[in-house]
Amino acid sequence: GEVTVFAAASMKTALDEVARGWEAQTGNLAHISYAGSGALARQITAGAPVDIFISANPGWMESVTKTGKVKAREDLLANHLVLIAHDPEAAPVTLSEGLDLKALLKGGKLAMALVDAVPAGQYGKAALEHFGLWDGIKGDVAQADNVRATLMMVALGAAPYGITYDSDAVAEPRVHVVATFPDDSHPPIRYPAARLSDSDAARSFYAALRSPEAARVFTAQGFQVLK
Amino acid sequence: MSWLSPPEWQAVVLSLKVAGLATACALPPGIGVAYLLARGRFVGHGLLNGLVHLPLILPPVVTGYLLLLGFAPNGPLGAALARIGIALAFNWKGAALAAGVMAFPLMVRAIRLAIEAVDPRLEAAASTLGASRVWVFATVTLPLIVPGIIAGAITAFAKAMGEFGATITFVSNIPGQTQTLPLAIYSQLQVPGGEGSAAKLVVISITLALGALLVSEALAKRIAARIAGRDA
Amino acid sequence: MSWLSPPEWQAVVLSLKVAGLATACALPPGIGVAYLLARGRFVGHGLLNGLVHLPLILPPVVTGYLLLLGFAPNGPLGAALARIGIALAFNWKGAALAAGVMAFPLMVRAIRLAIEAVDPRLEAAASTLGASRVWVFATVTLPLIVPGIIAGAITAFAKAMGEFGATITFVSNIPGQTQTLPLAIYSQLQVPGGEGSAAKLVVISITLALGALLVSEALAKRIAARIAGRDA
Amino acid sequence: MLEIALKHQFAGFALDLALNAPGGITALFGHSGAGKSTVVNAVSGLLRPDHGRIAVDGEVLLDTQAGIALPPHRRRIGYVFQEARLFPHLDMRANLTYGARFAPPGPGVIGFDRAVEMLGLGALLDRRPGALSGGEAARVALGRALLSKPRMLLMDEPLAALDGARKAEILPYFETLRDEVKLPILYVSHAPAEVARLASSVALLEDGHLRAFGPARDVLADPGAAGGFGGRAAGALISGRVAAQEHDGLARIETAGGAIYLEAPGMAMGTDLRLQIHGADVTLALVQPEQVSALNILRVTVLEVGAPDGPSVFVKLALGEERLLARLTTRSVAALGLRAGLECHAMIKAVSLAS
Amino acid sequence: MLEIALKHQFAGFALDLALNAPGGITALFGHSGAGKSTVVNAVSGLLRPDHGRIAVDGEVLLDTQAGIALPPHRRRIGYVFQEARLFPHLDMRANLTYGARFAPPGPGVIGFDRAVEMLGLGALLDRRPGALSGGEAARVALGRALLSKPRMLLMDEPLAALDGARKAEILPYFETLRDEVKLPILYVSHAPAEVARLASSVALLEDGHLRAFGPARDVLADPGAAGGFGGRAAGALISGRVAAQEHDGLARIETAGGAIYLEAPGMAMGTDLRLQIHGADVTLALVQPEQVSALNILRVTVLEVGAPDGPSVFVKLALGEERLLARLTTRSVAALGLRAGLECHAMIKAVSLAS
Ligand SMILES: Nc1ncnc2c1ncn2[C@@H]1O[C@H](COP(=O)(O)OP(=O)(O)OP(=O)(O)O)[C@@H](O)[C@H]1O
Ligand SMILES: Nc1ncnc2c1ncn2[C@@H]1O[C@H](COP(=O)(O)OP(=O)(O)OP(=O)(O)O)[C@@H](O)[C@H]1O
Ligand code: MOO
Ligand SMILES: [Mg+2]
Ligand SMILES: [Mg+2]
Repeated sequence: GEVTVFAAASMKTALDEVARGWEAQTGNLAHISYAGSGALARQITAGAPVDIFISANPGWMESVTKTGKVKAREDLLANHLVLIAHDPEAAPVTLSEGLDLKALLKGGKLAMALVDAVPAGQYGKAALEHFGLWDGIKGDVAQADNVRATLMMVALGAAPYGITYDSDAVAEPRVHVVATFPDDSHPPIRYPAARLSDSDAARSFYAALRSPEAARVFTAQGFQVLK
Repeated sequence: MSWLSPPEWQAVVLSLKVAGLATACALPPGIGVAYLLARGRFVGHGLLNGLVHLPLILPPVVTGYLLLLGFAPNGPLGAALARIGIALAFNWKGAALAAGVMAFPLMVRAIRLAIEAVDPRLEAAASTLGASRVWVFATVTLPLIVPGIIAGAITAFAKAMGEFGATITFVSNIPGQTQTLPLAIYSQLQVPGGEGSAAKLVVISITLALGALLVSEALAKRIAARIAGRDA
Repeated sequence: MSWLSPPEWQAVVLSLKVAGLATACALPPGIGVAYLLARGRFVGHGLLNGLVHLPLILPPVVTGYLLLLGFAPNGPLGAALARIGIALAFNWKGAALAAGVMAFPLMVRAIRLAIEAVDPRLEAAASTLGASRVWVFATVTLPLIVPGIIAGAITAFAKAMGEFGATITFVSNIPGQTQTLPLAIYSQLQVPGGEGSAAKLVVISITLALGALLVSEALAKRIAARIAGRDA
Repeated sequence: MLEIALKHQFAGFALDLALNAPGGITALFGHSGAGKSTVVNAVSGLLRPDHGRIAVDGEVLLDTQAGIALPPHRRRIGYVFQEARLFPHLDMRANLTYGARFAPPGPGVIGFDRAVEMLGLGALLDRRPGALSGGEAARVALGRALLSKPRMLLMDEPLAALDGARKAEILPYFETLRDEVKLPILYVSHAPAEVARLASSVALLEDGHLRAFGPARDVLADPGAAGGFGGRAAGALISGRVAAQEHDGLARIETAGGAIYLEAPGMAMGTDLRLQIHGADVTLALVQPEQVSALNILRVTVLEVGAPDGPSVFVKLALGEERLLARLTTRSVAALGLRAGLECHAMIKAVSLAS
Repeated sequence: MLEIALKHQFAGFALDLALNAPGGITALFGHSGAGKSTVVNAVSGLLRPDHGRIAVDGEVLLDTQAGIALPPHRRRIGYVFQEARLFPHLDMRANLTYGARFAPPGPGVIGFDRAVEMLGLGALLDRRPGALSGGEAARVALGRALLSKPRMLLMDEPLAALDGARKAEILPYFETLRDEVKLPILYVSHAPAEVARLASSVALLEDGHLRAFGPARDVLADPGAAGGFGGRAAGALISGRVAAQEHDGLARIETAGGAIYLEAPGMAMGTDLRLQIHGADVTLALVQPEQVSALNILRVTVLEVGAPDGPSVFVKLALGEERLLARLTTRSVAALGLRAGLECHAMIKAVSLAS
């Protein structure tokens, strides 16, 4: 059998590996379309023939759920939000109300994902607000259209610091984590998964996402597997 | 080609198919619309002109979104087309539609400029020789604008090869079905450390489009020289 | 305008500024490159042609990425420009650069077609009247291609108004500095239920670009009629 | 039958004329800017005049009052433009045959091979317009119009770019079109000699208006209108028939006023022809001239001495039933005492009739 | 001094000629396709010939062997093209003054106002090329070249689109250019009358080669070359000087062979001029003609009877120091018994000299 999977772009590395394992084990085929969660959710709403949807954003999962096509759904993964730096010498940063982020940037920009639209940006903004740092820094935030672009800006040194998920930072050797935002500083970061068809392959893939093998892969990529 | 992984190879073939179909299908209406815009005097001229340019003006995502609204299986046009057995959403034909729509204004612009450059006195001469408007177009205007048509088609082809936003929004990014080269490049860029393989795809993309460009260029030059044959 | 929120209003003004600057700056090199491509016989002709078309062929994200590599504050060109006091990264001038680069091939195509349509016999006549190559260009070729230049400029302007991928990748999305209309629209579309406010921006975007289109169209037609003044 | 009534206004120029041409070749003659091309464009349908009516052989092509305006391609009117307007993307063969596909089946006014031969296009058939000389292009344009099987021809200075020899080759063919094919032709020309030779009717345009119109014989022999053609060109037309081709290459033409000798190579006995005798080529003598080289010495009677026009005048002569014009200086008129009713001798050189 | 040596090959056409023109107006005469425009293009610099050398007044414009090839805009050669080639984006005033800005300061061959007046362009100055008649466009093109202050002019059938009256108006100005401004002119024409009137030297081209070249007087009076011009056009050139403008509008011209009368309105006493006397306009008589309208009756001696060319021959006559050509039928030659050495009388009508 075959499955069509729509998944948030930031899951590509991990999910590709999980899917390869599943294909090897079952002899099935997985077609995975990676794009922004919003684009995928709209396509599903418009009738895309999809078996599995993994969103980086509970909000978009809600809009898909409203279509009534969702057969099963649960939160699959969680993630941490981290502050990353380009300069390998950059010292660890202690997040607190008194942090002078602006001085840290030395005139550069703080890279984030779109703070009103893309989940990573929304979480990041919430976290900075939590520490009362947002208002002081918002003019110096460069917002990219997704987390990967944020990561790239820091990796290239176009921005000295950036806020991404832990899973992104893990994979990019040109950046390193200088601080991890505490979980209570922002709404919980959740990757909900949904099954939209009842085919055997869809059931099988959906189950494989929760398998120990998958958990190993996700963990290795910096995600936290939710039990 | 051993240095291309099967999915990469798939993306290359798919891109050529998509851009080729998009260009081929856009050409006849492109010529027609260009002619209307260049020579037509009618109410709604400005409207048509605006409509044609829309995909240029709008962010590609919006165009893709509008296509999705219209042509998705449960969109109004999509449902109608489904009834006659044509499915566009989430397959390569849909990708071609997106690429074609995005490339259309470029094609029309080029052809229209070529038509406007045709000396109307030649068309007048043809009409006195008995050619009706349609014949004048087919036997005089059309041959004279072949270089413009080639230019328009190749610009459209290049654009179609590079189209990203509307495509991913409309037909998603399904390997082997809708994952064209730009989408594959995008996907690679989503993977930390994927720049290397993205770069490979970029090189392929450039090579293909430039190859097409140079071939068409040479062709157009040859035809133009044949047409002009003008002395100093 | 009370029905536009201040940030929306900002995005409108910024878009016009960005597209205007992009078009204005691209025009002189656009004319130059178009002339070289239309009339020049030199080695590297094909290369130049390919280079000009690159932004059309590549996914916009890649173009943005390459711009970022080159023009970021620590990129080679960015550093050089910074030394003479020009900063492009993360400000509206950078957005204009991105939009200009993306629109450049469209502009060059249009102008090149116009140049190729100029009757070389008129240029020859001018040269016998004492005009050097530069003067021939300035006094004969250039005036004759004004409609083509307008067409190229407006196509470029429209494209610049709609440019998204390269812009957000190169200068990111900073409200009031780099958040042009397409970026604002994209942001709205990423939020569940944001379609409504996106639609408003889409309408504004269309209105502005079509307005420019129609004005330029009328202008070009007028000039072309003055130039042609041809009888039947 | 060609009926033309036109009113049209350009900025700074107004055309207003009406004429009924009886068929044959109607010459439009007039200064640069007089409106000749404008008339021709209106007949072809390329120009929609403000007001007017145009009919060919009774078929109405245009009637602005009745709201009729046939499009150019339905008029079947061959048009040889002032500039060649060849199709640059077609070789000469394709240019020549362009109109044939739209024409009704059946033989046209001329076949392809004959046209190629007549216009000397054999070596050019595979060329493109860019590689032609000016005269070559003009000849192809002429052939293209003829091969579209028109029921009428418009020619806007078709021979202006041609050399004398080529003109001399083509002119007889126009006469064939006029006399045998009976193709009506509206012929714009600046060359009085062409007009004189070809035209059945002549319309003399001046600033958008008809200054004179009528049978060529009358208009050309009208001392009043003659000035419009330039002094040298005016002269009477007389009809004749080839009575003999003599051994030394001269033809004897019988006219109503007696025999006239001239060079007419290749003209068969019995052929009807028209001679224009330029006023400037006629010398008058009161006594029969002896031992002169002029072969044609005709007895004529002075009918009228025209009004002086500079130092010269036209003198109208009767040659039997025919009329002749002689252009003389006022000095000679006075010296010879020329006046109406006087009999005298007109000397005309055979070679001056040859061109 | 204009030196031209050219070799150039087109597919199916080879040009190969060399000539040294002494200044004045050099006419290029020849059939359509003979290579006239090709020569002119090479002189202008628009065509780079395969091999050749071109020099004007000693300045080398082209020398393919030495690797010299001045670009067209540095040659300062005014070019009146076979088609008008007006700039469509400029009105007529701007077209006319286009070349002035590139020209060296100082007065040119003609001033703006004078050119406008001469060419009758007053009413057209604010028009655009699309709104001109064919002849109007040709006149503007001529003015444009003159106003670029050229040191030499190339004219490719500049008068072909003009009517007789306009031609007659412009021709004297070319004579002024030739005689007073001493502007060298290379003049392509199909009209023998123009060539005869204007040319100092005549080059007769045939199929890319020179068939005849030399002073106009010699080439035009050469019965051998005359056929190249069409029979009617050939004729001798004789020089004279206006000796009197008489009361009845005729001018008396003193020539080496005696007085000749003709219409020469507006020519001042003492003006030198050149007359072409067409062979076809000369009638010979063995006895002094009496009571004839021909005003000019000159005593001549037969020098040579040419070879018959069809039914007619050229007869070369001595008129004092000057030479005349008469074109007669062989029949008349026989009837009059013309032979070298015979004295006779040449009758030439004043009006036939007028055009
Ligand atoms: N660019 C070209 N390529 C090939 N052949 C050419 C080209 N230009 C001219 N020819 C040929 O060269 C010959 C001479 O042409 P040219 O234009 O010099 O003739 P011309 O004497 O000016 O004739 P016309 O009086 O008809 O203008 C012609 O046979 C013409 O077909
Ligand atoms: N499209 C136009 N707009 C304005 N005026 C025009 C237009 N076409 C022609 N004219 C004017 O109308 C007049 C008649 O032009 P037309 O072309 O009929 O002259 P023509 O008799 O053919 O002259 P030629 O012998 O020089 O070709 C001219 O004064 C010309 O300037
Ligand atoms: O995976 Mo996202 O939607 O780019 O944060
Ligand atoms: Mg005309
Ligand atoms: Mg020529």
